[in-house]
Amino acid sequence: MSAPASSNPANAALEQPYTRQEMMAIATGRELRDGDLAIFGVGLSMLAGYFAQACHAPNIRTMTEGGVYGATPVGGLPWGIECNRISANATSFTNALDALGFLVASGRCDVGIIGAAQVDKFGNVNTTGIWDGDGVIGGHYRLPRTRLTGAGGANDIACGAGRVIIMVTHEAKRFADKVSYISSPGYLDGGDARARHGFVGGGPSAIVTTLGIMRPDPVSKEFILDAWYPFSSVEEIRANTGWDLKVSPTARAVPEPSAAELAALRRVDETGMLRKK
Amino acid sequence: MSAPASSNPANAALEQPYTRQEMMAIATGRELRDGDLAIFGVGLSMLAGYFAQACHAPNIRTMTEGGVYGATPVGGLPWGIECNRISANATSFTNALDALGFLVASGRCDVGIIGAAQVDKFGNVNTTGIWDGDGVIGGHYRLPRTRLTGAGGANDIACGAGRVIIMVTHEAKRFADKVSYISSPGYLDGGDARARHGFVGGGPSAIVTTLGIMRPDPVSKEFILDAWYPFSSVEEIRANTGWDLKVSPTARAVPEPSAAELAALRRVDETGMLRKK
Amino acid sequence: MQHNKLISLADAVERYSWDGMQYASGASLPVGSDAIVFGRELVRRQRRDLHALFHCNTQQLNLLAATGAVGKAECGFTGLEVFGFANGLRRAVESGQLVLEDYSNLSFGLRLLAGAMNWPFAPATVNIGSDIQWRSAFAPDEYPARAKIPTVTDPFSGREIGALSPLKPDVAAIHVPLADPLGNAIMLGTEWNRFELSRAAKKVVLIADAIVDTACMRQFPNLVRIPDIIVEAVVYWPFAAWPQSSPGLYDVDEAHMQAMNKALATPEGTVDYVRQYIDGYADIDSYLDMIGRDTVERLSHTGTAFLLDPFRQWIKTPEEVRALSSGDAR
Amino acid sequence: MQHNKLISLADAVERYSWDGMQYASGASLPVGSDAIVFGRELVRRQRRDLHALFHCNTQQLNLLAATGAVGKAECGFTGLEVFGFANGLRRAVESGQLVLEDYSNLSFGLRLLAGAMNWPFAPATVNIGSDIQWRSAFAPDEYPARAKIPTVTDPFSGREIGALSPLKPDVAAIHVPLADPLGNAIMLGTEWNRFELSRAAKKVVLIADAIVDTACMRQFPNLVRIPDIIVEAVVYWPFAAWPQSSPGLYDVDEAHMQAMNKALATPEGTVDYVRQYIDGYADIDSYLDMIGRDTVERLSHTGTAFLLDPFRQWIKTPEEVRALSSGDAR
Repeated sequence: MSAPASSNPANAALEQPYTRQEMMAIATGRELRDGDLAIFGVGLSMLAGYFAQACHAPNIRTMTEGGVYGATPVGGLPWGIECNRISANATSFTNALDALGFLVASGRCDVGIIGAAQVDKFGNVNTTGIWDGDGVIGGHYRLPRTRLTGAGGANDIACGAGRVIIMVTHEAKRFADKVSYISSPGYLDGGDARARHGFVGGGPSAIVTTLGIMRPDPVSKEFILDAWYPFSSVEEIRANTGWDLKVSPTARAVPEPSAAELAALRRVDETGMLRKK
Repeated sequence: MSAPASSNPANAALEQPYTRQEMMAIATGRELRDGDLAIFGVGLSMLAGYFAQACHAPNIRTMTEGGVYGATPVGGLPWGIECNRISANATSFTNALDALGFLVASGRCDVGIIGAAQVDKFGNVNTTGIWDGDGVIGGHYRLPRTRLTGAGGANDIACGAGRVIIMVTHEAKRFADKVSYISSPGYLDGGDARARHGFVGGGPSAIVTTLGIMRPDPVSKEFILDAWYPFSSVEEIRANTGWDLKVSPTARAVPEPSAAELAALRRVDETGMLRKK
Repeated sequence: MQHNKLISLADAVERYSWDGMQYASGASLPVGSDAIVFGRELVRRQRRDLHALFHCNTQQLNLLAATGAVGKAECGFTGLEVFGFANGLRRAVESGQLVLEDYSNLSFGLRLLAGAMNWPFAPATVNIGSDIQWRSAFAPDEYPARAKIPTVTDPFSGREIGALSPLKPDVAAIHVPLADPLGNAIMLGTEWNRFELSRAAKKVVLIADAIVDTACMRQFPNLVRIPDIIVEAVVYWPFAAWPQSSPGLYDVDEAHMQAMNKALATPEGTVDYVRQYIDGYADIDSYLDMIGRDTVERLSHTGTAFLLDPFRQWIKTPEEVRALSSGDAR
Repeated sequence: MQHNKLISLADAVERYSWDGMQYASGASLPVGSDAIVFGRELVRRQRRDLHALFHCNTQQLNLLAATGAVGKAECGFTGLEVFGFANGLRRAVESGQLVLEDYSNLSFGLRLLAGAMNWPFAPATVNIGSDIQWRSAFAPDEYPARAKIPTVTDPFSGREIGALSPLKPDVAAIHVPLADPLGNAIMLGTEWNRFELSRAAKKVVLIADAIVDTACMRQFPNLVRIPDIIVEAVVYWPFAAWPQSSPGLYDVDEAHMQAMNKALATPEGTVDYVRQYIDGYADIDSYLDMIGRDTVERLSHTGTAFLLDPFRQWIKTPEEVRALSSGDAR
């Protein structure tokens, strides 16, 4: 079992074959299937997506929220999802109504990868704000203690994409029983709650974190632990989750990144962003 | 008073200074104001519009239903409103939702010129079909005796343009008390009936024909005779109108085309289409 | 990563058409950018009972209607512009063989927009208050029609407007002047509703007058309004819109427009037309021979030819296209 | 026939801005195509009480918020992408000085679409069922909010969806890489919502990195997605989006992005920033000096520079633009 030195001093002597962020990106990339029409956000989710394309799913059809098609980033991690580093080799540029509307909200997009500041046991995502006190806003829409980045296109992806992968650093404060603000809907209060709103998308299929992978119970839609990493454990994951995380009877350790996977990831992550943490 | 030889044999010796069609096109063009954002259909209405731009309203901003901007036709009358003869010198091509939606249905377009197979006393236009019998379809949507061209973009112009000019050959069969089918709404059953539907456009401001000009009564919205041409008369117009046409107390003869107007029109109508009839 | 999607016209029609399908085409206005060669092939294969969704009539719909291939149609404009009434369509409508539901040019586009967005309806501030709303050829006994353009109440103001039903054609055959083998397309001249149609349709087949290298698309990505990711197949067919025009490439063939429309006015004329102008070719070469090489040359001298200049360097020769199409095209 | 609409930045802001107006800008994503020079001039003139409509936050909104120019804002994304949180906006929101109403990136665009169409509402199948629908910063005591995204019933199926309110900004300052003096504009890279915004706004001011001859537009009319007929004024200002990027022309200035965002985190830093980077220039030359001629040179070596190649022959020199602007510009 390999683990990054930073998380396990006992392994400091090892060669730090990969970081937790890299494991998360690879585990996320493994969720993508060849031929998927896929939309990625900026940063880690973009790296995970292009890793999948470079590694095992060469026929992924990629797009951004603003309608950049056919591009792969060059010159380092893009500063933004439509910046020059991804605009340098596109085959088509259209617009946001096309990408987020015609292709994502419509249900045509197979998979989206989104991030989260906070996620709850039903896969609802908060990227809007953190409130003081009991963590809820109350009847009155109080000022947030900390204003976050808002929903962006993630709400549209969460409503429309065939499946959604939520990528998030695993810390207890980020894993709430109930998010303070639903920026992007998961399964709301669980069960078939999404059907009330007629969402064409299937909802989050996985929460992939720096410690493991959770997937929704088919009926209750509560996220339960499906897998841990070679360097993590059920106990560590439960201790860093803000609700009483159930463990799937079939939970298992995911395979370590292969040499080919790591090589592909690092070609995509040419500036080494994922290796910094 | 000049008149085309074809309409008045007494003037056969004259030089046929202009045709009825030319008079109609010039009278229509006079309805356009400098600076108008204007949309024209194909054929006569396009000639009338570009005549106005060439003559007295150089700052007319022209557009077609498919979003051809900044163009003037070259090489003869366009075969269609977006054909190569008008696509040869455009500054912008967009699409139908832009032109008919964002610019016309929205209410931004100042004026539109449309044609009619049949028009009634409230300025409703039929370009869809002619039915046998009493001229109405009945409770059952019977097959038309004669299928016409449908509404095209005229319905959208009739709903949205600030004002609409209806251009039509003056024949009794075309001027009905009530059209068989409202393809493009005028004032419906008169008065403030347009308000029921919230149309942003003001409705037809004039019906310009080969014999004269009708305008709506400000209150009842029934079209009444406002002007005749140098070669026509109130009697001739009433005899060729299918309802009991009222005559405005201020009705008058419109001025003959000036030499400058005729010269401008004929530059636009380079293939002489308007002189054929 | 997208693959070569070049296939033959015959293969495209074989794979992407069937009796009874909802078929959308008719790109630009009646005299331009119409994928009529796809329609000629539908006639050759005797496809029947088509439900045609053409925002405007074209010579393609005129032909399909005249030959009895269409049972239902939904359209905005149904004429042929300065070429007058569409005699084949008219004859089919007046005889009751084809049931034609009327919309306007804008509302047709809004229905494609609604289909592309997967909205249950699109708001309509046009078509309401006219017989387009009150009369439905698909529900002839209802007056006023209830299901065609029902009203919806704006929750902000209480105002009633219309609701347009979405369109999601089974297949759209879209004419473009330029496509690459992957399915990226550039349009010249107005798009009309090709952008929305390409997103509303379940399957998109591009019919391209010319094939360019993908490097052309990478040089002009803002012109690539139809990206490869939504395209099933690309068919190379020069003069594909003939006798209609393709801005940048060729003009309208006025004589054939008139002769064709005259022929389609009668069953006999239609049979003759099919024999001469559909059975009259077997491949691109014999198609161009049929048009007449002189005519091809003359129509190519269009006033819009300069629009093509920036892209000429990337246009593939017929031999290059053939080489690309000969292998496994999918 | 359209007229020369080139005017100076100062004149544009004088004529097309006022206290309390609904101001839309922020073209592409936070790190590109933002008409921030217009915003710098708004700060210089101390415009107040702006109601900002930015589909995404940009450094412009970050600056306007930090300087207290904005009282209300409506946005989709409100961060700075890989540059993190927008400190100026964040500080204004957290202090209660600026009331921020949240939408998503798509719903913001749909609201512009509804404004452009003059629809009373746009259908929403997104944002519903989340706190974007249930919480309104503009109506903080209502829970669930009633007037923000009310439901509307689809008359075809009976299904309930959301209704988005239309946006019709008083003024939109839209960044484009290329415009001609008449107001025709070409965009490179994603349009985001610039197409819809240009139709939804009551008045459009183009802020162009470069001015080209109208012959360029006639060569590439399909690229002219913003036609002159809807444009009030054109401002020539090179590096107008700096420190953000303009595809085809220049890259993001990473160092300034970070320094700027750090400065805007505090009132003192903001005062310093304004003194240095707004009071620090009086015209285009001193603006480019302020950025640093080396930096200008370095940022111009962008990997997207080839996208500009087809248009370079029509780009007017600063002297030519000055000559065009010197007369009666309207």
